[in-house]
Amino acid sequence: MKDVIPIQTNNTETIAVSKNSKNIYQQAIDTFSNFCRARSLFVLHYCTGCGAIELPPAMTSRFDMERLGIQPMVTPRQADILLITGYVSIKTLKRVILTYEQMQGPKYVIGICSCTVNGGMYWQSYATAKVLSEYLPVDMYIAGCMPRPEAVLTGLQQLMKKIEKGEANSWENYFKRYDYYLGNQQHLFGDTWHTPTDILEEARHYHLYGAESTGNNTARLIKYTVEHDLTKLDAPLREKDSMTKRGKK
Amino acid sequence: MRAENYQAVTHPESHEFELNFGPNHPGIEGNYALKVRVNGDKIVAAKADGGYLHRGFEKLMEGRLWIQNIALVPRICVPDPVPMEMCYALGVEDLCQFEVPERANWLRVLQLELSRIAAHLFTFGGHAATVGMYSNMFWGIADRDLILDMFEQMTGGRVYHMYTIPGGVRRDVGVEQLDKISDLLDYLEKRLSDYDNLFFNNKIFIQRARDTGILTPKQALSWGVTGPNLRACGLAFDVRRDDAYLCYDQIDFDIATETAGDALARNLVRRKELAQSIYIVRQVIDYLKKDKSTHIRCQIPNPLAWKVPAGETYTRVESSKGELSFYIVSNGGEKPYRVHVRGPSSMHAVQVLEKLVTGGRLEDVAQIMFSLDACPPEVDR
Amino acid sequence: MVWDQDKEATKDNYASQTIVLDQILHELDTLNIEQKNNQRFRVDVSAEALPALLSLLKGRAGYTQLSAISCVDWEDEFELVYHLWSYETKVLVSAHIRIQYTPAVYVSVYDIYTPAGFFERDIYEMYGVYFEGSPMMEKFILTEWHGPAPMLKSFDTLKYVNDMFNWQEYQPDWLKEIQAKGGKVVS
Amino acid sequence: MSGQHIFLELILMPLLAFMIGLFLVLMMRKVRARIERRVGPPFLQPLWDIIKLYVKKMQISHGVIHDLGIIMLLGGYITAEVFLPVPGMSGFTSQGDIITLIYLMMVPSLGLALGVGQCANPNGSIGISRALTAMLAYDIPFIVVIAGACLYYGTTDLTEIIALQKSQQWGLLSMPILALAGLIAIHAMLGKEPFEIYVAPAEIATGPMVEMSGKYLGSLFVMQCLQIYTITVLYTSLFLGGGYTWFDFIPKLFLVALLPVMITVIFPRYKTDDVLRWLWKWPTGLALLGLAIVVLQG
Repeated sequence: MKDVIPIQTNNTETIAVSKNSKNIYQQAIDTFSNFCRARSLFVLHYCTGCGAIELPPAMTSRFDMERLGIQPMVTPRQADILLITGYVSIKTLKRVILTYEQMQGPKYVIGICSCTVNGGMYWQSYATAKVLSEYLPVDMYIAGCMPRPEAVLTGLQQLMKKIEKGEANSWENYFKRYDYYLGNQQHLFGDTWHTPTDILEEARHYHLYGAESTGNNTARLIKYTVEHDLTKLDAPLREKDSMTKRGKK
Repeated sequence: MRAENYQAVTHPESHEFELNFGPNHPGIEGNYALKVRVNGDKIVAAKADGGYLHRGFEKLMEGRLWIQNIALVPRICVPDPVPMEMCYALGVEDLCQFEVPERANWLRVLQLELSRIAAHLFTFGGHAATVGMYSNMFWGIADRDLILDMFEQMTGGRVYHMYTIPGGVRRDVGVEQLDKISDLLDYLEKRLSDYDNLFFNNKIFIQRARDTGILTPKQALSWGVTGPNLRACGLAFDVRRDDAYLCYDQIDFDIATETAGDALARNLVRRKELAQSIYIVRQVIDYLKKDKSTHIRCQIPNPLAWKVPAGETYTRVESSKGELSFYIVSNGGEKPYRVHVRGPSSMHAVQVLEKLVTGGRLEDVAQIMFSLDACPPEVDR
Repeated sequence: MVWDQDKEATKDNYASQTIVLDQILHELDTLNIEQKNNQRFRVDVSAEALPALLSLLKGRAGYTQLSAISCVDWEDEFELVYHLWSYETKVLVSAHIRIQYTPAVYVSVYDIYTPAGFFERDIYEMYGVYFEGSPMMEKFILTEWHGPAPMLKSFDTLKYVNDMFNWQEYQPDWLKEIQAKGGKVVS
Repeated sequence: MSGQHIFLELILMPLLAFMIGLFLVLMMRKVRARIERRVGPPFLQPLWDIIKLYVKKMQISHGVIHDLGIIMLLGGYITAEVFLPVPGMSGFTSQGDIITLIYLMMVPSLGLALGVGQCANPNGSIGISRALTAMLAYDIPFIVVIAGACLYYGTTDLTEIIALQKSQQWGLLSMPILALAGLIAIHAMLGKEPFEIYVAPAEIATGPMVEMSGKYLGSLFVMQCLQIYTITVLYTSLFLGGGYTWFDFIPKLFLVALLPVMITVIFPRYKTDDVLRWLWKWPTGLALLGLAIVVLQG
């Protein structure tokens, strides 16, 4: 057992988004963007647990998600919402994090079922992760074992309201507090945990780099990647990414 | 063109590459992965990768009281939870030597068969979606929802019912409720002809499913295939008949079989089983309406201090996916000493799937998986 | 009717079944048969004689299906239970063997029954019992688990969970209302 | 025609195409939903989807060719729109004939192939190879149909073809076999079941779209609108007499798009080789028969 990294308690207060002075046109564009975002949600088609059995009814003829503008999507690149449907075993949690990092912001995570809140029925189990918000920023929990399709749809509608008001920004926390999330991930998966996505570079590129983005845990990650020459392996990828980013500016 | 410029293109040794099917892939049922090695469109090797849904059920059950496990058990297989409760209850009853009232047995059969109908409707939907026919999926899952409504009215639970407890069932079902179920069955029978027209008699579907993933009877027996998949090879084996539990020996039904052993045959077996289940439920409703007894469970000891006599038992139930069995060992304590769950998909989703997929085409992977009705949570437990 | 005939057939087969099992009993001296009911037999056999028993049962008595292999941890030794089902005679035979705790090694019956591969791998992952000769001994479910075999009685899952995980405070309004009225969690 | 007028048409024609395309997509989704016993998406859903994808805050590109491929794909269709006559506007129709149009309609597939190629996702690569195979399959009947129609009308200019149909009769009545073959070909061009081999979510996880995100996926959505508009307008111009006014033109477009949608929901998809076999057998055979009739009549 690798108990090197101490458990960090979940700091629920989110970092206040600096209300930088935006002129009226930018504000209008923001409002309109949020209006559109709230009306079109692509849900990633990934069943992590048993709650996924209530998604087909919610998507199909009886409850019909599409009338609210919600569509299932196949790959993480295309999706906006990651529905964590029920317990995540540790093996799945790794894939969930990889999936989440591949998604494009603004992205939202909804924890469906009690298992994502506190382990639920499997609180005793050695194989499932207990509190989802320690590893990913979660926008909303829908409790129940399992929540009915009506509950899922109500939850999604509440998320839509949040998005329209521009309050669903917890995805930015993943960049701003990457050290915290990475620490918890390392605690569970061991020191050698690393993902192909370079979160810190993305945070710098999208101006989401904060004081809590780096810390002991990210230092450990960087040390590991340097020691194992992973930077070299990823080099063509990085070059390509930075090239396009340069082009965009 | 000058002659020296005209050279034959040299091909590399191998065009093979690895493709991950899952865990996040629409062609995979549930959270499961399949690594396939592809050469062109042909699959040269396949390796199943499970454990994404592992919760350590068997360990959890050792840590909980006998009565608490009733709530844990149905969660092993999500689309078809009732047989799990049933199998556990049968095992505990066997250990405790309970005499279960007759009416409770018939109520359990009602639950089991309704659950089978729901699970088969779900599987048709999934199978249709893998070949790109979404209408059938949309219709089938909406019709399945009507059965879930019945469950909710009978038991209070939509997906997980915890209705069957060792010693009997939790509640009785009234005549009004039985009438509602019988109306639903009429509706489903009417819908079956729609499904026939749309899906089972669809030329393109038949063209795709025929000769896909063929299992010969000999292979099926030696690979441990059970349930509808075995019956699709022409072998009429059914736990309900062979190792009769509850009151299946008093019920008239046919064992649906097909001979081809391919994806189409497996699908048609499920279609026939659906009709048979409707027939069984009708018999159960007739019995329950005639039967005036209200005795639905036997006396069970104080659940919080319930000690099950020491012993071991192996119980088998026919779930919609195949043979489901529980091996329960008690050392006379308040908690089970050991519970081993043998999910039917533990064969279908691992060895059988790997063998059927290899040598096939990339297009057929999802179809074979859904035609085997593999249920990953049963494999991972 | 069809199912009545089946039942009759089962009774006939039951008679012949005992004969076959008796014959096997004579061939293998370390065998103890206990009949639980018409369709369940418990056979206790020594660990060395099990492969021979299985091939006899499969070859002579038509036990074509290996339903499951269960492992029980009795803290000083492991019990392995092979559940065999015959489609012909509709009888289930459970063959029980005991093997030592350390080193926990046994022979694979993969070449007699293909399904054994899955169950043996499962037991290897969950209990650490190694099966010699099985081609499927790499990990499947616990590929990313580095702790001890989790199903062993000596592994305390609750302690592990308390070491590894936190719990989050859950104080919704409705719970506070109930608590204000004097409600509490009954344990 | 004044230069200013042409400039206005150059802007208006793609814009109109996009707007009509949006509604065509909405209709397809609505009809599909109705047959599946659902309510279906809200009225402006296709537009919200596209805007949402364009305003995503994170946009990941996979390289220059990825960007260029998407531009090629959109550019191909936007250019194609100005060669398609609509009531009141003819754009470059008389300068570039139907041959140019067919050429332009192949550019997007190649652009998509380039763009997806750089994503280096095996699913995308399989998807694009399937898309090009499908193009090979449907282009043969499609080109035979166009050749037959052009032979019959004696011209390759779409405005003249529309005028001829106005004075004589619709192409649907004068060459019904070619019209039928054309209908099957456009069904395959739209990539709907049973010819939906290159999206196939359960097989290759939406193929070419697998690595597309944000504005790249948005561009594919725009492409879908333009594609369905282009194909329906071309078919309408060739066989349904084109548009005399907007009031009879738009219903014709929706009717042409409706037929494939109604058929598609009741079919699963073929395998790749079955698509080739089927398309080269039936629509190609029909188209050749129609061509023979045209030649013999002529």
